Amino acid sequence: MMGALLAQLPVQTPDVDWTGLLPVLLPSAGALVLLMVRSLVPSRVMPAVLDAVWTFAVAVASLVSVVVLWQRDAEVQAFGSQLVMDGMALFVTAVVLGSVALVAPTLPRYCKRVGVASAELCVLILLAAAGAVVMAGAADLIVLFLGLETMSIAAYVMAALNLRRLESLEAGLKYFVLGAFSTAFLLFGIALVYGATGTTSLDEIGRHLDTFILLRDGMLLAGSAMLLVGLGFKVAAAPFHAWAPDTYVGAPTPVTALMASAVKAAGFAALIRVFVEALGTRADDWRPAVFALACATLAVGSVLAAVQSDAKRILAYSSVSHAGFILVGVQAASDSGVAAVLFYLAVYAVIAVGSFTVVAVLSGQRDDRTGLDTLAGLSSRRPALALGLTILLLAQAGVPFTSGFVAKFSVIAAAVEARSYWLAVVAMVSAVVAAFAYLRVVVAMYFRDSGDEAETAAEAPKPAIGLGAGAVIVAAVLFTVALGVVPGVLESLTSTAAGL
Amino acid sequence: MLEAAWLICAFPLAGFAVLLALGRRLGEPRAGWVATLAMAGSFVCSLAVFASLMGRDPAERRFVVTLFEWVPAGDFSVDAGLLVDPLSVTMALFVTGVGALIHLYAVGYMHGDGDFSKFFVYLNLFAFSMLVLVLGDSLALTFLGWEGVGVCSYLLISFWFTDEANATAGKKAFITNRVGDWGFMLAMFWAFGALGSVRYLDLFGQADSLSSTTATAIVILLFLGAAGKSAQLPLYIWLPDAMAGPTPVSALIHAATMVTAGVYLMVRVNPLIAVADAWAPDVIAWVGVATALFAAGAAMAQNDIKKVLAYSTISQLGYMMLAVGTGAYVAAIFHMVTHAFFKALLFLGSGSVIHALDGDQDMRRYGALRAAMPVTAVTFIVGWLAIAGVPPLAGFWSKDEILAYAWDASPALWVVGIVTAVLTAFYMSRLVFMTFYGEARYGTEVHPHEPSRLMTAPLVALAAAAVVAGGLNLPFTKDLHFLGAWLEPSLFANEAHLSLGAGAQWLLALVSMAGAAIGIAGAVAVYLQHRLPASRVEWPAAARAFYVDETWTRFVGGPGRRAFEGVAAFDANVVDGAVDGVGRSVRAGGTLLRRVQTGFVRSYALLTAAGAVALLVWFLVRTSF
Amino acid sequence: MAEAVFAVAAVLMLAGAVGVVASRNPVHAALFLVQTLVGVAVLFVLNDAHFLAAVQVVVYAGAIVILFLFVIMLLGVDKAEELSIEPIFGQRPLAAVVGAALVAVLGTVVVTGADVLTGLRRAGGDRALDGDATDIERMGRVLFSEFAFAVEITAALLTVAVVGAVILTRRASRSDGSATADTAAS
Amino acid sequence: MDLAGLSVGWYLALSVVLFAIGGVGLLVRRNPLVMFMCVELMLNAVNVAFVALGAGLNDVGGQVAVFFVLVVAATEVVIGLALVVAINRRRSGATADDVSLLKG
Repeated sequence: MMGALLAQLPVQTPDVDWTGLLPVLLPSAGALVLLMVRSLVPSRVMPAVLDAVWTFAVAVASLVSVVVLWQRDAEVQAFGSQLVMDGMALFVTAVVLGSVALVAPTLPRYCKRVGVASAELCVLILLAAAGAVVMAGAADLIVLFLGLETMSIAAYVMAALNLRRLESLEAGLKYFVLGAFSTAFLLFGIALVYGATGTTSLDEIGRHLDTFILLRDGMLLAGSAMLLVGLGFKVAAAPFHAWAPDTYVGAPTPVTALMASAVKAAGFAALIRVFVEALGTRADDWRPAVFALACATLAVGSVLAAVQSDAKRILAYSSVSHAGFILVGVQAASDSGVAAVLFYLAVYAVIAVGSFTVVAVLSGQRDDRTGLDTLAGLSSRRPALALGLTILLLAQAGVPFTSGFVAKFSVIAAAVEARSYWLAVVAMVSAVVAAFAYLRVVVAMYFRDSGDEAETAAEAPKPAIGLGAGAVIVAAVLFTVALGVVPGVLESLTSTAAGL
Repeated sequence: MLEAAWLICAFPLAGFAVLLALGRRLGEPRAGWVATLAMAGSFVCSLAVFASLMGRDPAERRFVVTLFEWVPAGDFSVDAGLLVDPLSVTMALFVTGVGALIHLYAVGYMHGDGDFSKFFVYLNLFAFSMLVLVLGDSLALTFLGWEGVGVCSYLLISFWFTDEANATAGKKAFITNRVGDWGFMLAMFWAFGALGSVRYLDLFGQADSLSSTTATAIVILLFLGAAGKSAQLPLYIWLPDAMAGPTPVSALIHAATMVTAGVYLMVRVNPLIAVADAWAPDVIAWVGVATALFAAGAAMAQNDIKKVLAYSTISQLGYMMLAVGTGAYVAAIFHMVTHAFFKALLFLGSGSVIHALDGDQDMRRYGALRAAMPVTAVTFIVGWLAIAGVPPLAGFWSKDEILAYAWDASPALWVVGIVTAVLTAFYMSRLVFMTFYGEARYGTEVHPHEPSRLMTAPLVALAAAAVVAGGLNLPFTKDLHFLGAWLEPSLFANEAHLSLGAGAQWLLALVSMAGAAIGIAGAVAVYLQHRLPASRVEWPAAARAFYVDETWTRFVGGPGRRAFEGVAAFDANVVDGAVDGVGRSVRAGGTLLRRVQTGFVRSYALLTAAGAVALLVWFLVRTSF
Repeated sequence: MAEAVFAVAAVLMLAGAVGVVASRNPVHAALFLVQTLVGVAVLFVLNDAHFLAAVQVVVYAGAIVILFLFVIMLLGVDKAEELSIEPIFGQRPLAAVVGAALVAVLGTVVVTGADVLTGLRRAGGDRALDGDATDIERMGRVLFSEFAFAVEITAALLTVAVVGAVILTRRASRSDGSATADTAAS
Repeated sequence: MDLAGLSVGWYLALSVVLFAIGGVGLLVRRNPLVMFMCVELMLNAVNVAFVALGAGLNDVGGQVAVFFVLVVAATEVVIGLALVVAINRRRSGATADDVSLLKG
């Protein structure tokens, strides 16, 4: 009946694989349902906890759909040729949804304490996740752009969501202004690439460049440069990183966790889609540019992390330096590079959510107590929490027996395989410098006695962790350590996803 | 039995796991016993593996036990496997043997400490990591153990972390080692890039196909890593500070085992050194001998008993590197083994002394402890004579062998080596005289006493080893070269051959004996006689005859002391300063970069736009018009 | 004829753009923006994009600029901005350099690369501009076939915008006690 | 499809100039509302480029892209203005330079 109706239409609508669409459909539908229920049901009937429970449930359900799709073992044309859920898309989708599932349990207590509207936050998180998934699966520059905007606009709002804190509004504004600015660059890039190849479909761009040798490739290359600006901004690659530390510090901490995990993962997925896959034949042109970005990012991230005195800001800059490491994998422009990038993304997403959750637990009533002095003597007040954060930080430093080591190892191995020895050197030197930053946090927790000022804090009740946040931290630490010992489980997944 | 070589690593790991789970419940002293038993079990396994390796034909004494696939990163797949060969088994034997004794000692030493069980958790984890380092069949696995021992060292140095200095020392060790580590990692990746594998046997099999430049680069980078771990110039600075940790840790990690890892690594990769340009081993030899001399000089000016031993360790490690650089791999391992015995002995002895004097480490407040602690004194004196190079104790034989090879390579190396030997004898004698002889300078409220049997038993065992270990590798005839013959399969015929005749060797040995004698005599003159002004008054002629004495006194009190203090000051200011300088320049760079992060959104936009222009310009360069 | 229209539209557009950047009063800037938008619409017409030209005028010049003016009035920020001072050192010269460099680099590439396009496009289909279908029909067909998914995503995008705007403009007054403490602090 | 005698290059050059003016405007203006207008200028430059390139390629794709850019521009304006309203609640008349608590 429906089919007959459709056949009469003058337009041929594309084929839709509804199962393949589930990873996008579930989060967006979940968001809409939550929005509707929240606006109809009075809040005294429906406790705020349910928002987070619902978000968690939706994320898990979407993850299940990802697993089902993964079993299919073939590329899924989810919506015509516009959304393709291949191995990489599914893996990044899993990272995005996994980050959402990890952040959700920490929300109820946080929102209550800080006074952030939890329903709207959850709606935005789910919609941002949907956007991120679209980015990961996009097979067309227009779709990629729309997914990116859905995710980014939700992220701008979420960054500013702690309306009572001026820093949060500032974070939102900075992120927004610079985001809009870089979006203009990205769009100009899309226009130029479209002009040079006659299409916005990534597949066709790739095919076009494979079959034709452009006599004049200026437009294509200028377009790639602009695309690199726009996507480099999203992943916070220097010199397009300047928003990241300020926004990370100002935004509500769970949102920061999502920005470091899901948003970053989606950004890198787009970077791989556009550069490694569509523009793969022009790798010789863009690799040196990514090389320079990676070097700058590593240097800026690690050096600036080492001189901060605020735990959240240290983590923010370290996130920049991690972006540098992941760029090292992108720069390799090979399947093993992609596999390494995916591995790093998954590992870092978990570490980031874990570390920022610890910060969120300690951040106090206004979500602004994040200086190193608040961590002073944490080892005696909350030994388990201190140990957890220490492990996560060691993982960020790339100490063996943690997942961070294997992640760094594999991106650097990919770089060496691609003969980028100097990049490997820079990466390792920056890892040494960044170790300073992580050590400062550890030293603050273990070796610094809480001074007179913090004495009152010690007398005050210990920071309440809460069941949700506690479970998330434990899960993150376990994941980090387990992968450090037996990374093979995840490595085989990333290799499959990267088509190795 | 060879297939069960994994048991060597499994025992300390099991000990670690048990203590981690139940340590607090087991409490003191049971937690210590569990840890010690784990080490003893590991030692027994090592012995069994050793025996079954002995039972094989020398050419077949190389065996890889594959455990599981560790990092399957594309082509970069790394299996976790154990390489059982004479070299690794030798290392495993003395790591587990000396380790077990030190564990035993620590049961007594850590008595009453609030974190008794935690200490043994770390100690067993350290032993496990060290054994992974030694037995790993690839650079990657060795690196894993390498990092593991680094972390444990860090944890143990700052074990009593309530003390700010300890925390700083731990940090220093961590950072300095990271510097060396990236050398190691780069070497590893380079090797992989060149040969497609990081497994030792693959590397060695294809070493000949390497270009000499690549081999040189790999060797130098590995040496950078080794210099960090084995405390060579200029990366040694963490080791003296590391003495902040409990004394058994100093004995186990910072004297006997971990710090020798760098030497082990260099010996392990001898086929690569053989392919490298000739200047690479020369660099190793000269860095080694310079470290040896420098640290010996610094040791002369120390008053902290553990600092003297720390510098002495650095100095001895320098000898080992000298041996590596001159191709005397057997001598390097030989000295490593003998050094493990006598230095562990000296550290444990100093621990007993510190224990007896309620934690005081300043030798100026020691003296005349011989009577109060006879066992410690006797064993300590054995250790002293061994390190000073007095025949027939172990140190004499191993040091002599190194010096012979040094002479063979370049007499200049030998001269520096022998000067170091004189200084070594001098400062060690000074240590012994100030501690066990002279008059008591400690307060009346202190009552030094012999520690418990638990602590003296390991001392006696180590002293016995320090006496007889020279027998492992006697120079007289080829048949007595036990260690050399045993290690041969691991050295791939890369061992240098001495061109010296027997007579020349005897002569060199005599010179070094004379050196030891001069050193000890000097110390006697300075630190024993001049403490007895009465006797001087009685023998004015003798005092005149002791012109040497006055010279020494004046030299040591005047220019000599200034020189040594200069060395110490150089250490404190320039070298520490260089490390701090790296930190400072990072800080300065950070401060500069922070200025870019103005907080103004428009500045950030400008940065973004400038970046965009830069990228566009780059792509424009690549454009074909 | 077309050249003349192009020239007029271009001048209109660029003058408007300069006006946006240079006018001290935000209300004037918004009006200059309308001028630019209309200029762009004329360029669309020149390229036979009649539908887009209409949308440009209705949505952009109509709705969006009105929204701008609305907020300017709502916040009472229609005061003139002091443009002679630049608090950030070096911002203006650097901005000028970057802007000039952008024009130079992009201009070179774009102008020399423009004739790459000739003959690049595959013939026919719904997408060709020279078919018999009208401008609106052509676009409708492509939007609802090839780009159907993109259209669907805009739904999510607009939802985000609505939810975001509602949250952000709502007064932060969930718990009165903390809200007063907050105002006191600021 | 004839281009009315004008090559695509002219449109593109115009678009580049408009883009640069918008970009420079964002860098030099302090009023956040004017900064958003400058972003609109940049987006319009992109639109001009898309339409011109589409015409040059004889392809409707450029116009379709413009359609989506319009949607995105509208949402961005909505969110941007909402942010400005929220900030003005806390600090009325705040310029972009005033909002610089976070730095370093």
